[in-house]
Amino acid sequence: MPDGAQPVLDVRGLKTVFRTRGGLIHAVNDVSFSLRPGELLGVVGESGSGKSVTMMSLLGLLPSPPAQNAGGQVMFEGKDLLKVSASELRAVRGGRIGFIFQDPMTSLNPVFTVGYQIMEPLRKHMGLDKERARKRAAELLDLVGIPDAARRLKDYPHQFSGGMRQRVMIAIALACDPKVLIADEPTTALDVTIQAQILELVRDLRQKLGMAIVWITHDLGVIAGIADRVMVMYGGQVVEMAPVKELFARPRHPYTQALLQTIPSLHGPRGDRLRTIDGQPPILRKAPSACPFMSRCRHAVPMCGLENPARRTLTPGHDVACHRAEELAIVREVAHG
Amino acid sequence: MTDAVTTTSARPPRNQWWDVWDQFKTHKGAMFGTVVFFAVIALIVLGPYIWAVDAKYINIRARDQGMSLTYPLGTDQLGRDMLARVIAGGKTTLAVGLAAMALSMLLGTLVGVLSGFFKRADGALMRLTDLFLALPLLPLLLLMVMLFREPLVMNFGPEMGIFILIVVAIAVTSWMNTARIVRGEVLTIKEREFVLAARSIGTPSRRIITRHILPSVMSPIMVSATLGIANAVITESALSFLGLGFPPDFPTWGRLLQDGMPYINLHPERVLWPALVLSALVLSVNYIGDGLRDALDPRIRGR
Amino acid sequence: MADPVRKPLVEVDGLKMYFPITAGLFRRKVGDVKAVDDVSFTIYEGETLGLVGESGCGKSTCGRAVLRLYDPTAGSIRIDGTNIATMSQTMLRPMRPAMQMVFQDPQACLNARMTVASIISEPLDEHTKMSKAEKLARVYELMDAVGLNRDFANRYPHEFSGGQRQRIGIARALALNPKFIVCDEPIAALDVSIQAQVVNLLEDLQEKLGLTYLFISHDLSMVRHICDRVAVMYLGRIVEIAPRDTLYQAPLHPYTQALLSAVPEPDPDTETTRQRIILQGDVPSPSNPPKGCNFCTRCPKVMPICREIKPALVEVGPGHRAACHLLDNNTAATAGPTGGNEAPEHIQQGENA
Amino acid sequence: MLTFAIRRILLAIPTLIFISLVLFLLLEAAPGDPLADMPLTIPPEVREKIRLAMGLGEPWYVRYVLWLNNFFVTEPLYWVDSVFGTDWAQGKQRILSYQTRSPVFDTISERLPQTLLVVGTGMLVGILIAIPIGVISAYRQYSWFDQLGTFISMIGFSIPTFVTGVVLIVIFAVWIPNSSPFWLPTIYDTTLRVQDWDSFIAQVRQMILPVTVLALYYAAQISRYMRSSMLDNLGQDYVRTARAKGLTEKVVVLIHVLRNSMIPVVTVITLLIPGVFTGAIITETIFKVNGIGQQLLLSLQGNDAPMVMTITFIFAVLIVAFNLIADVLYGLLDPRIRYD
Amino acid sequence: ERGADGHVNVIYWQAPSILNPYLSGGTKDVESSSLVIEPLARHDQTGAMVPWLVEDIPTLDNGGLAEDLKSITWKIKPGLLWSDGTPFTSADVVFTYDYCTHPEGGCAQSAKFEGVSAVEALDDLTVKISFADAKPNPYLPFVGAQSPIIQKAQFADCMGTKAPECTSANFGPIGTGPFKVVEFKTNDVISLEANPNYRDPAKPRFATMTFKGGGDAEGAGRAVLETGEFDYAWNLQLAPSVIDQMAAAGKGQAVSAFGTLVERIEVNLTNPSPSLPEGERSTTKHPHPFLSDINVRKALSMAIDRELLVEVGYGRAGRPTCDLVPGPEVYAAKNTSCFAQDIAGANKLLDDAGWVKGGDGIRAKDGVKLSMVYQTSTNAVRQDFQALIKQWWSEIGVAAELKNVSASVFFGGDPGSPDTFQKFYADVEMYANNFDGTDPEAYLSAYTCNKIPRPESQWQGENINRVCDPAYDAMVAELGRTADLEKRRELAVKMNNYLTVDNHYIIGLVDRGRVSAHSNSLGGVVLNTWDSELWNAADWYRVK
Ligand SMILES: Nc1ncnc2c1ncn2[C@@H]1O[C@H](COP(=O)(O)OP(=O)(O)OP(=O)(O)O)[C@@H](O)[C@H]1O
Ligand SMILES: Nc1ncnc2c1ncn2[C@@H]1O[C@H](COP(=O)(O)OP(=O)(O)OP(=O)(O)O)[C@@H](O)[C@H]1O
Ligand SMILES: [Mg+2]
Ligand SMILES: [Mg+2]
Ligand code: NI
Repeated sequence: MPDGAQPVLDVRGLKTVFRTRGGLIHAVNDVSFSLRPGELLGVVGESGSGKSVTMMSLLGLLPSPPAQNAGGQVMFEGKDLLKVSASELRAVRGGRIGFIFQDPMTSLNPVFTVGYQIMEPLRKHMGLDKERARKRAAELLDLVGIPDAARRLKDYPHQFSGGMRQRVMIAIALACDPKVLIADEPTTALDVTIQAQILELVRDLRQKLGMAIVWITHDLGVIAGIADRVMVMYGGQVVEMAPVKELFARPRHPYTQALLQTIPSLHGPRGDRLRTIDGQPPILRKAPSACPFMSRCRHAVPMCGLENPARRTLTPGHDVACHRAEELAIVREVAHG
Repeated sequence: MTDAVTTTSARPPRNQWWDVWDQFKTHKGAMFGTVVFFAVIALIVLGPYIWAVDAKYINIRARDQGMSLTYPLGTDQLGRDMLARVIAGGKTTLAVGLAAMALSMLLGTLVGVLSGFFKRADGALMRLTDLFLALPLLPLLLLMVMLFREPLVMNFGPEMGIFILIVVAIAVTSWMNTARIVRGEVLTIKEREFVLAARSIGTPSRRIITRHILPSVMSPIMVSATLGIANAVITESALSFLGLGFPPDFPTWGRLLQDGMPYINLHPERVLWPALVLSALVLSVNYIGDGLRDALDPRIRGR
Repeated sequence: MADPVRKPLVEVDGLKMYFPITAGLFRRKVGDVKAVDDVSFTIYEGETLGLVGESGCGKSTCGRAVLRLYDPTAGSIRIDGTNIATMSQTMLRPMRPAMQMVFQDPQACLNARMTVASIISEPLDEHTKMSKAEKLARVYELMDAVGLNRDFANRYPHEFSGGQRQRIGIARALALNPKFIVCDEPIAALDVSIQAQVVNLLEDLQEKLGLTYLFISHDLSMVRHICDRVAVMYLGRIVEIAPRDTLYQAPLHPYTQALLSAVPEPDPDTETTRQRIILQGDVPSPSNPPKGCNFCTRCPKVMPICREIKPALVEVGPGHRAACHLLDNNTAATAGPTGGNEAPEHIQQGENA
Repeated sequence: MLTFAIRRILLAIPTLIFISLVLFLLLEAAPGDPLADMPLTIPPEVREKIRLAMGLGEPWYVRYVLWLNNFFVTEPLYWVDSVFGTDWAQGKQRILSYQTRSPVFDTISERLPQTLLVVGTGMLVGILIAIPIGVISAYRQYSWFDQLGTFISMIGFSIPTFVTGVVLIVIFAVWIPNSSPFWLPTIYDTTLRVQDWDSFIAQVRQMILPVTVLALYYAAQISRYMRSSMLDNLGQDYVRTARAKGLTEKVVVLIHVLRNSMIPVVTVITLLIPGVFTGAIITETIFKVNGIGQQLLLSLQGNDAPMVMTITFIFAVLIVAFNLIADVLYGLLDPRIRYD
Repeated sequence: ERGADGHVNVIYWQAPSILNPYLSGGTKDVESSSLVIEPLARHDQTGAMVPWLVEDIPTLDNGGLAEDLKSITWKIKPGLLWSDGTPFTSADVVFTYDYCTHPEGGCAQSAKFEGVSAVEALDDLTVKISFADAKPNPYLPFVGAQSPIIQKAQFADCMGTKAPECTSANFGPIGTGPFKVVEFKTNDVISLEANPNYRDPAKPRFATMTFKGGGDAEGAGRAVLETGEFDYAWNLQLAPSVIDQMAAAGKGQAVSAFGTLVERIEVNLTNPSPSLPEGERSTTKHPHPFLSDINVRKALSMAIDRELLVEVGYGRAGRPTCDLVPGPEVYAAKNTSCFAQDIAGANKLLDDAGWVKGGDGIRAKDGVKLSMVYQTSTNAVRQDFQALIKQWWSEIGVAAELKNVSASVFFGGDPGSPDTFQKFYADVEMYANNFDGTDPEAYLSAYTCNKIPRPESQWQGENINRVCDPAYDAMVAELGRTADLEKRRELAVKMNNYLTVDNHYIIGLVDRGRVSAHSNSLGGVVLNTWDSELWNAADWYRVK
């Protein structure tokens, strides 16, 4: 982890809202993070916490309407991606920043061959001619571990299994040697054995290509395996951000803590009952004025209802947004003991 | 640890149609359509009381009049009051449109659901549909009219008898598309997990159909139904044209259009008004269909 | 640990579920999708049997066939001693209340056009003659039991979170006081934080009502948590079945081993150091399984014999059975030269069973 | 795919034979007499003789079998003869129309060109209008363009062609003086041969009105299908993927989404095509295009059973055939679908 | 000079389907073929006979007609050529006779040759027609557009059952007329060009003609009168106001002429009640419950305002009539007694006859209600008439249920259909009929007992009203024996009056003329209702 290097991607105070018939939905509230070169940032959080929306709004991929940017800046290569022109943004999409989507079954266009879909960004961003693009596409497929790559370029997505389709998605995202790769739950829809294959592949590729990666997932196990740093999101906000070991060892936010306890372990002692996080995720109808986790938090105090806790740095590299972060650290330590 | 959504007391389940209406109200097009539709209905139902002129009364001395106070929409070539004829024609047209559409939907849905749901019936029913699709309409209608006109007229009187005949004739020749659409839809819905769930409960097929399948195919049916009304109305006018329709002195909008065509240059209003109300009817029904489709789907309703 | 005193509730023997593939001019049957191919297991009253395996290996089909949502190709299914494998649907109807199902996708398994109350009362409509008020009372009771606010009775499924929807599904399954519930990946579509709620609920209900579960999942850690015994399926066959702890501590089949090693652990320390077995390639098509062991195309320890002969499920420990030639070899190594000859016989038995 | 097609064709044969029987019985049972057109001055005895000369004396099943034989054996022989100059038909009796006393196939082949030209162009123009309208309406859902499109297509759907046709005639041929270059002919000249630029222009001019009427009618329908299909596809995940690749909106919509949206629309259009062959009865009559549709109407009115039977049966064959083609096309367009 | 005036466009809204009138009796076919093939003699616009391919009209005076009325001899003009250049001879005339009377040919015009025992060629230019019995009206064969001469050479192989198979001959007959067929598209269009061998070297003035068919009367009228695309449009059955409005465009004019076509109401003298067993409905077994009463029939007639009907329906193309035979001049009865509408009188008549109005305004006597079914074919003007008449009848306490039947069914003789005009399963029905040429004998002879349509005759027969009176049959027989024109006239008028004003079996409404239209630039049009409208197309010219 090359500490202190200039971040490739720097997001500051990103806000995204959805204008719906039922009113505004504040899906992303003041999210900030930065991505250092070659780093893998894991993003976890429960469903609907705004992980996908955050990442998609970086590149303006949300349907608009209803989505709308409500503030913040996304610095990439010295430019604010929220302000650049449409054509500049398109040059970044797929060219400098690759994107892998969650569902490999539907994210590929069913009526075009896999080859065509891989070649598209190549021809667009790298200006390759058809032949060269095809060669490169075959290399890419080979790179992501699909055997007999040159022949399979002519196949359609439905002729691939889920795992292979996800590899194709990865190949598309990698096509133009992006500086940043954003992977939105790339393995959630896959079997564990296939997931293991993909994770192995990404580890490999990272070593080979050295790009910075944002990896969204639900699965703390995956995060533990591949992330350098972890960002925990809740209710459209970043509630905790820490290096991976630090986070698993010393989670500071009650949500992170609860999350770590809900998952049964494969090897550890088998508890009698699983810990749960009761209650509902917040409905993001209004701009947050209280801690979004308050209603489900076992440690909530009146203060939590009055003020949305700001993100602060607890120890270097470890940020939390909780009024009682310090106390809770101790509580947990005690509980562990 | 309370639920984020808490309410005070348990309300008993309320009628689902209220929810439908609540959603329906929010659809601007549908509300517009409803207003127009009811305006047309009001014209037809209340019209005769407000404008108490006999649509069949011939005042030959006052023929071919333009629009005036005595004859708001003018008169036709025999001096019949056009407004009264439009009102009277609407009654038949609307009745034929609605009844034929309903019957056609019934047939189409029945065949579609049966062939989609029961694999064994599928082949035969789809061949039947092909057969009807490939049958030429005109001879079929001629035949139906020849075979059934007299008995129907004897049993139900000339107007009711022909009404039944026309409604049945239109329905019998127009259910096939609905059947195909419904079948396709049923085939996919049949594979959905909630149908499997119903099976695991032990719900017999017939109740699976009525409880789960039918409500789910409502929206394609709704769409065909709205198109069906327009289709029925237009077919009725074509039938009148071929002399198979209602007695000639019995106005329908289709017939008014037909009758007005030769005078289009001389008295364009004779075509204009029936065309206007006809379009208004079809258009409003279409918008209502749009609204209903949204309103009937709780998923959209929630948005 | 199968307690011999406990009464078996569900006995599945030699279950086969083939889906015909037709082709050609006259739609002749040209083959089968062998979704479930000769599966046998027993579930004892009050216990939870886990069924794990990769996507497409036939878990759901197996679960559905056990409930007779499919007509099995062969084999017997005994529930409480009655063989339902060949019973007609009308005869089966009175048995339905005893066996229910909870589905994988809580969104898809609830009719989006029905209110929660009507969804939960559907089984009551079908099998009881309760009055409207009684039904409503029972619905409220069930909603309480699964932890749903009574106010939600006349809402629609889409207005709920995934976990709540799954509760609705569970309430529906419980409506008729079943003995046996097939849970077909009840938590796969749920958020981690909600999975725990549902699993806890299932456990609580089991405790309270003495339910028996067939718990289908591919989340091995959750299976470990909830199940008493675990069966591992691969390509339509059970490759290993054992009491939970035995399986997790000493998996014998290479597939089980690979599966367990592929599960990421939420612990960065072990994760970075762990040795994984990464399987190569994809699961073969169930319509055209390999000639020998189904796993031979991906098995890291594949031997020539694996490509020729299907291994049979053999007892390797108390309540622990696995189907692998390696184990034959182990036994062969200990049992002497005759062991090698026994293997083919095993297979024949397995095939005929 | 091939076996699928062959299977469907084999299945279609009994269906078609059955259809032909039903058609024949229908026509047989339908009221009406081929001699109705003749003046009342012709006495009954003469009429009876004429009827016998038409072959109406035979029982229906004999005539049915005769028709089947003629349709499936004799007529193809004649066709082969005319193409290869052979003489296999050996002057066998062909299917003769009651009205014209000439082989119905001659009439049909004489009329097919203008029907195909006019109705086909109408449909083509309709499609060409409908697709962009559908695409834009969907892409800008609920915009004024979309609302207007919906409105106009509903009008197009609800006003019968006999009204639109005459309105167009009144505007373009009556109100506009025929010295004006905007004046358009209302009577289709089927004898016009396109030889040079002038006759080409004349042909185009005389096609404008009927084609417009038909195009409006088809466009109204197809644009609706197009719109809903586009809407379905615009919400799909792969659209987002395409955008994430940095493709321009034009490429995303016109290549990725359109290609997918066209799949159901193409099949809808395929199913509309048999209608092109039978023509558009009302439009053909209004503009005197005198194609197959007008012939069918005339024959129906004149109770010309052999003509009606043959045309409707060909129509039935076309429907069955195009259903098959639609399915095959679906398979070709959508690589996910493989019939076997 | 031939061909100097270029091209002419004619539109018939009923498209010709064949150019051989012997295989089709349809007006459209007869008239279109009259441009190409011609009869020996024609009627002119006054109904007078004019020699066409012959020197003169054979009469008793010039000896062409035998004294015993048993033969007639036609002398063909010398030097006539077919359009293919071969000479026209008496052999062609004889052939035409053989062609039409072939027993298996199904000739549509065989009635024209009824009673003919032989047709012989005395020499190349002389044809003698012999009749079995004395024929007071021998001018039927080969006179008028219905029986033109066809070329022997062309049709020699088309006799009998082969007739329909000769498509090229049927579609392109070789003739002596002013035009010859270039291309015939059945039910669509005929392209014609001037006949190079036409007998008058200066004619026809048009080099080419397009004869377009199809559409409707409205469109045809519009094409001539409003858009100016066509020069001549046939039979504009349109409301007068519509025609006037079209004519106002100033591109052409409507012309009209009268013939023998009478729109009438036929009264059913037998009971059509559906409650009767099939086979007895509308047969003489059961007389009509109330229409057998002459007072009712008379009242029905009196209630009608014929002038108004004319005004509404036909304008210049119609005039009121009470008669069955409105022309030609010599035979016309010219009754006018019914012209004035007399509702009060009709009411009184019915009152006196004991028909009393019930609570619903409908008269009844002895439980028999004056409530009837009034049918006609589908046609806009007829439907208007129905509506009007229904209202007038309601004013005299007679209820009418209107019914319209598609013309193809109504006029089709299908014995299986309940809706034909012959079966007459209605109380009154309305249609128009006329007779060929100028002699009404055959027309008036229809109302004899043996011509009543009945199940045994497959419902064939022309006595639609089911009139059966020996006295009338006797008059028919007498007419068949009478050759003297004055006596024939008297008898015909008597018979006409018997059917109409005396007994009101037939309620004449409108003497329907023909309205056709031609453009202002088309000269020489003489509308002729006694023959083909296009009879003098050779004389047409372009107004410069
Ligand atoms: N098109 C939309 N219209 C309205 N609200 C939306 C839309 N898309 C997303 N949202 C809202 O934005 C919030 C964040 O959604 P997002 O998809 O980012 O969640 P996520 O963290 O990616 O969840 P998951 O793990 O399920 O993918 C949710 O509350 C969701 O309801
Ligand atoms: N109705 C059917 N017709 C034909 N094949 C079927 C049918 N249902 C399932 N299959 C096939 O049977 C095999 C097993 O399917 P099944 O759904 O049981 O797998 P699963 O283990 O439940 O997978 P998942 O984890 O994805 O739910 C699959 O290959 C599937 O394609
Ligand atoms: Mg997401
Ligand atoms: Mg499954
Ligand atoms: Ni537990």
